[in-house]
Amino acid sequence: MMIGPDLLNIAIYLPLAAAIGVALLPRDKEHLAGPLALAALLLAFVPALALYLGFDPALPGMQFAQDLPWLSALGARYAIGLDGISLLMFMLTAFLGPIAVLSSFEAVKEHRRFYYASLLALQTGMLGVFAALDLLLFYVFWEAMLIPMYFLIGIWGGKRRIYASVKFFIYTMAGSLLMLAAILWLYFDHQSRTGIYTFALSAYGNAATGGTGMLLFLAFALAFAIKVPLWPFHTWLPDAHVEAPTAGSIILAGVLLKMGVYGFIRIAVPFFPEAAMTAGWPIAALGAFGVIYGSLTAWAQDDIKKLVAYSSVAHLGIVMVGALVLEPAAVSGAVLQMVNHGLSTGALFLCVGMLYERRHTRLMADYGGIAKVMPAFAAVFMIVTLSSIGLPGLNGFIGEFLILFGSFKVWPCLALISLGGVILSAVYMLGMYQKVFFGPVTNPANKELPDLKVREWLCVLPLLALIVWIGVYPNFFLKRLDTAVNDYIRLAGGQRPPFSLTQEGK
Amino acid sequence: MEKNLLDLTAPLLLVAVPAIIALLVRPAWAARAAGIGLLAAFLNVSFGGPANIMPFGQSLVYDPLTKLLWLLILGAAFAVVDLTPRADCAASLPANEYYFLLPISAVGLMAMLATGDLIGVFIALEVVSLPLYALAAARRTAAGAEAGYKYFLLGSFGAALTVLGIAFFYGSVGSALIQSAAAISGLKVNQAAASAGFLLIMSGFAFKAALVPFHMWVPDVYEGAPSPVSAFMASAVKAGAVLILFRLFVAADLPLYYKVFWWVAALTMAAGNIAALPQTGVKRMLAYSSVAHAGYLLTGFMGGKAAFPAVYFYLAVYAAATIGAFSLVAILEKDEKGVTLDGLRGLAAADPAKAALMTVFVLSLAGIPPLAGFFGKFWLFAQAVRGGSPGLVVIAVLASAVSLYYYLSIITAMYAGKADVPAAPRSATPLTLWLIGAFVLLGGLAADFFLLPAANALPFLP
Amino acid sequence: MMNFLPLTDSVPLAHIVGLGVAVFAAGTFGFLVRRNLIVLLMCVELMLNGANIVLVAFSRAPGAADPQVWVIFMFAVAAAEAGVGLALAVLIWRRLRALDIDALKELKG
Amino acid sequence: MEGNFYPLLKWMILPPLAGFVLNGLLGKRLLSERTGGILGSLAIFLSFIFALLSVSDLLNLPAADRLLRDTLFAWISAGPFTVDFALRLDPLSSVMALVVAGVSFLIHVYSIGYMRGDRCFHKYFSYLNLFVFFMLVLVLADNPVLMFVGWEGVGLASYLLIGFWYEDTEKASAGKKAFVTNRIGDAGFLAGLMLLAAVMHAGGVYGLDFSTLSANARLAAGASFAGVNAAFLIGVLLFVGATGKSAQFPLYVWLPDAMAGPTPVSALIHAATMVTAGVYMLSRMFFLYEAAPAALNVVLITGCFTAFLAAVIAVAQRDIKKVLAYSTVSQLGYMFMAVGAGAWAAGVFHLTTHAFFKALLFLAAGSVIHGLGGEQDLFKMGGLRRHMRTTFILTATGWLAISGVPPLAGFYSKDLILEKVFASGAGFVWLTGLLTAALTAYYISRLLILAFMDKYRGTQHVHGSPAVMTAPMGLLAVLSVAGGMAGAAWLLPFLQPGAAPEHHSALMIAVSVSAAAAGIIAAFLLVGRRAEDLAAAWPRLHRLVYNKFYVDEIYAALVLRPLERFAGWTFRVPDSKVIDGAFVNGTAALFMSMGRGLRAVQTGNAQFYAIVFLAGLCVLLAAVLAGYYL
Repeated sequence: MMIGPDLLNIAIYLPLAAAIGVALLPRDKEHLAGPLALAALLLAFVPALALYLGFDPALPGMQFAQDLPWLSALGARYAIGLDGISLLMFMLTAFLGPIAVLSSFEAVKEHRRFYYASLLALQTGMLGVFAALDLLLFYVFWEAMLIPMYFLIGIWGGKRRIYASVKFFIYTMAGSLLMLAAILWLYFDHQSRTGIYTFALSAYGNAATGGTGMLLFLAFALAFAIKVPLWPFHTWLPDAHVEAPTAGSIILAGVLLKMGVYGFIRIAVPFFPEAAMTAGWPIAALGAFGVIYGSLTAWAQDDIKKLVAYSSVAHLGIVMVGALVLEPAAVSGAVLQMVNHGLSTGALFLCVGMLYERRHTRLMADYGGIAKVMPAFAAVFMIVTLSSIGLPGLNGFIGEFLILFGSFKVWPCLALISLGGVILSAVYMLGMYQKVFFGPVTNPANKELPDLKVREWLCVLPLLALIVWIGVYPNFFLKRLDTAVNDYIRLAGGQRPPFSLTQEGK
Repeated sequence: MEKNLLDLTAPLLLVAVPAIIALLVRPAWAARAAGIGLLAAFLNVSFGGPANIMPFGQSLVYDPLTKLLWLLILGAAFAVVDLTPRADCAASLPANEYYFLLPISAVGLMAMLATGDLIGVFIALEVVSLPLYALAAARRTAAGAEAGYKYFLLGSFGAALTVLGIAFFYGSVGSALIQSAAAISGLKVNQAAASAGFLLIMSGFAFKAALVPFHMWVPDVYEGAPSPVSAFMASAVKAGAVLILFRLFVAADLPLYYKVFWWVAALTMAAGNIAALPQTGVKRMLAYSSVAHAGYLLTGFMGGKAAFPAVYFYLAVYAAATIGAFSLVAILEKDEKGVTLDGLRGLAAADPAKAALMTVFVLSLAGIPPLAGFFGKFWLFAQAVRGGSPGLVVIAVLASAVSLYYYLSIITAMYAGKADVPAAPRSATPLTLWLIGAFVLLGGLAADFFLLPAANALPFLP
Repeated sequence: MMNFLPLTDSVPLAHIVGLGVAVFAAGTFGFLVRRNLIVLLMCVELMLNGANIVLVAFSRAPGAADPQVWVIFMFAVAAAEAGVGLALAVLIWRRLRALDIDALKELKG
Repeated sequence: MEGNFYPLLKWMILPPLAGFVLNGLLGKRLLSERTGGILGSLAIFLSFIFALLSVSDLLNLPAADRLLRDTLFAWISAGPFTVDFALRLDPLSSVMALVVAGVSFLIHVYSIGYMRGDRCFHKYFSYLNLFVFFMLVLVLADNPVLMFVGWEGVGLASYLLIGFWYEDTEKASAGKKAFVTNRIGDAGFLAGLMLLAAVMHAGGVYGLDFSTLSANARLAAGASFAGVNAAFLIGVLLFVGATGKSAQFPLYVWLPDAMAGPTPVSALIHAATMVTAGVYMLSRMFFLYEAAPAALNVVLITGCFTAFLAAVIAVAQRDIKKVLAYSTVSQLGYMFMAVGAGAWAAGVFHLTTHAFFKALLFLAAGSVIHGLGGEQDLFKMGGLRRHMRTTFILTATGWLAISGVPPLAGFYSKDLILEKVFASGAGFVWLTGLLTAALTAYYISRLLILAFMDKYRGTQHVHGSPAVMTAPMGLLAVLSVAGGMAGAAWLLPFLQPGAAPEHHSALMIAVSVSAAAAGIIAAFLLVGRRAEDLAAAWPRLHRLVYNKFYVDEIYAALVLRPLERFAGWTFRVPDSKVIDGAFVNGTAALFMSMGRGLRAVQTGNAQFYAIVFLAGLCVLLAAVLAGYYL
């Protein structure tokens, strides 16, 4: 088969088809739900991989594009395609999906059919978001994906799962609804100017300026900022993460948060370059502030999952700086850092889940000395921790480095604030690591914990491999980004002027 | 002429005659008679040839528009009639009367939507309402009687106001045709009286459509009435009322009305959704939700005449989801008190099919993609933006966000909660519910199927 | 379109309309303050008839006889309404042993 | 001149990497302890061989062209940034590479004996190999970004090895402290690099390799940031990085704690190699400091202050490793003094000799600790010269070397530094340096006396160390003796080919030798038989010095604890109470209470409903009529 839109569609919809299949399994075949889901996602990864390898980094614009009529009464079309940026996000999603499924085999015992069906449906929703080139289609995927996530948290979550799932749903949805209003406004505005009803993303470059443009930009920005989550719209995240089952956390941190930044890059900024030019700094400043804030709050946690959740606020904050600074290296870094954060935080949640499965607690105080009991696990966790704090040689460094260096040229102040996160991340992550893994084994319940099982190795190994791969040879990923990043910057109105370095008075 | 008249009356007769039969036959057959009649009428309208006939001038019009509206009413009525025997309360309903009154009410709705004459509309409205008063009390329980009487009192109150409005409108305009409302803005004298009179007329339908501040009866009546009747009131009757209201509104097309309706829409959405928040009874919650949905619909009015496809489509998906939800309540309830959120606990484990369907309906009502409710809402709000009321859309989306809370509380109860008492044995889920579920699930993705015919019917709007 | 308003009759139109509105208002007032269900029913009838008076008043213009036909319909409607209303009242009496509107407050909130 | 492509360079860094992977992955299961140790040592030996080969090829080049390069692949390229994974061998990096690989090899061999029987023997060697890998990357990197990989990588290895015995919470904490403190410095390093890159980009220079940077250093001198000269700022920021890694004031506090690691680690990482990375980095970037003399002053003063402060603290420590640790801090201060005085080559010279004698001293200390079954308190030693003859002789060699007794290694390099400082005109710094030299001689003599002289004060049974431990020490001792002379003859001209040969003034030599002599004599007089010498004379001063001037406590009170409390507060109040509580949940509660209000209005009274109906209608009517009449 040609590497084209068909493969793209297969990659997107195979999980959904599998979701239906899994949901309809007879009750006595319930134990097959997990393996089936895993098989489907592994199978769906094949076309995704083919797309990745078949992607031509040199070509501008969208590849594997398809544009079919859909709702002609509205002018909405079924338009999908990938450019370098969405390609990476797409791959990340396709990659994390099977891992999330595999991680649930032992953790999830109840309503397995529904569980895996939700995970699979979620996968289609997320892949669709990254592939959609039509606003309405984008919005449909964007929101539809909330439903399975809501179930994942609400049914298989922890003690406060109901509060967390409802908060997650309403909070993220509330933001998106204003975006909906803005989409409608744009849609009719575009029609009144051109006579054409369309939702094509490409039709809305520089769609509005002035006060209107700013208002619309803010409507979009709010929706995306909540998803990121940008300070101060982040409080749904810790609750959702803490209560979500492991797979939910992996997907939530690994992919869902990226959709916010992706929204900025794909929609908010190119649609309203003028407003983004003005509001870019304040929003990025919130991001940079979030780096410090997220790190401090992470430091204050005694629940491992909550700590990781707050660290996400910090990580995504720095990504926002990179995405909005409109400097090619920083933008590339931001996109890569999204992948990195997906891998490292996904892996962190995975590891926390493994601990939780063994001890049913996430409080650091309940652990200590685990490195002695589970040496292999400790090593894995260490690598993941190091990746998360951006140790050079691992993936996290490449992204942070590019963002910091790129944004420093334009916003030195924000870059320096973000740099503070480099210090703090070591403080809270290593602090956590120490409390969990080092010291004597004081709690008798921890004495006999088994080390990693084969299934768990299968979950972490791909993640570790990528963590190292990106750190050592990031160009494999970066080179697919260049064209798309330049397109983005061009649509965003070009690079921002660097700050002046000239000697004063000379 | 003769054939034309038959074309026109056939659907009405196909409903009315079996209804009368249902009154006469053994109770066990009544449901079947009524259902067959409604289905036959539905098929007749669907597959009967293209029509554009007005045998009585404006008094009765059968055109593509009428056909669309009738399909909506007939579909809703059929679904309710078909699902009623599955309801927990079915046994306590007097079958003959029930299956007579409900189709007759539907006939009234059909007539109401087919006439271009205000008097005709009013009389048809009474044909709709009088059976409903009785239906609300059909179980002859205290709550039913209270619901019936409240509905009756306030309905009559509204009817009187409508007549007064018609009188003033006629007095100032000199005609009782709906389309003559277009003349209001051109009147040299008595324009104020005409527009006030017309507003009185509209208030009568606003009452039926449950717009704030005419909505207060809704929660009480929906709660007290048998659940299938509530389903009918919330779907077919509301659809009829909203459609007439839309017709009146766009016929007058007065800027002043736009302003007034702007506020009514905003208040309705806000009040309906906010009042639903603390509810624990599912029926009452759905009642408030139906109030809120009337507000959403009114938002679409801001787009004027061209908003018809959006309003129509929304009504269709709203009616489907509402019938679905109320029917599930009707099936699941165990006594007259109805289903509470606690009562839904553990449903997902006990009866996953019903829980899944309820989820689909509720999420559609909440307007979450990819369910039809989202597309309906999307296109409805689009009309308001097109009509220059983006502010109302902002209120609407905020209200939608608020509504999520109580919709989710239903789903949460079904899925996240554990049942306190062992669940009742699982019952089969009726095919009709599955069909409605499929429609709600997929109807939005194929919205063209509804929007395009509705757009084609636009020229027939007076 | 016909012009109704310049009338030559001795009783001005406004008076008749005024009468209708007055009857309507009386009915409304009663509706709002009375307690007995039967009386409320009567008040509604009063309102309807007030509206009918207004309607008929406007039929005095030449060629505008339609309303006179319409009020006949209205009578029928009113009668049917009364029938349903009384039936419901009987039901309420049976169930609650009361015909007071204050008894109908179980459904609320 | 862009340097010659020389693919052999990568073979210097690959063996330790392979050793890390093999020992790390297979170690415990497949390899015996002996094989693991040999494997680890062999990897380093290979590196050393390749280093020798490369350096000999380098030497064959004409002095002006001594630069070899090996570009492995394009590492990061995004937008204007292109950073290659490229290695570079020039005189500076060859000296470092030889020292690192050579000393590492010796210490690996020593470790086979020292770590015998440890539960995590393979892990230890794996970490040690990882360290050498990163250290060589640091040394050989052709651009500061790759250098930063090594820079943080050695920090990681250091963290892992300090906390090697992680079951002891204090040791694990020491590792974390080292990492975090280093991170503060690293942030400075990164900030400096960011500014440097920005300056270069602004000048249209996109290459980040050292040759390009060096050729365009004038760009930095001509730019300014926030009103400050960019070259100065970059210099200071990079130096902040160096203070972290090389344990200078104010970031030196981690190094004494780092002694929690196994002693060979202290010798290798926390004395001989890693901690000198800062000196190396500054020498590497010296072209920048040439453009910003003011930054050199900062380096000079800081180095001098640190050298003195640490020497004073070392005087009063009881723990043998702590003495050596502070001594290391102090000696590093010397190296920075050299760089600060503009004589980076002298700094590197001292770095080299220090690597020899400090590694020797640490290994000797390790031998003592090993022999005493883990005892580190000097006051529980004594008289060991009889029990551990070899160790005593070796320690004595180190003692003489560090004290600056001619003609041992320390004398040459330290004397050169003092001379250079004096020549740079910083008289006060020179005087302090001299005083520090005397203090150095004092505290190291005190160590020697307390450990080896007198009678044994401990209770542990004393046993000697195996040959696998003493042999590497012997080699180091030889180097400590001869390294100075050899270095003065070959190293300095190699590092700075064009520079004039050093002239040692007899007066200077006399002054510095007498300082050393004074220190030694004072020690033998004061320490003598009474163990607690100074403590008795000036108890309060002693307590102050013994507690390291309470610097750790001051940091904790001024920075760490307030920050931690602030973090807790941030979570408790602004996050939980304000943002989540008041705004998010508050909004929800607001709507819910509005809903309850509406419930209350829904009284069930139909007449009230009618009133609402009518009132609402009146309002609407009024609105419509107002449209006509107002």
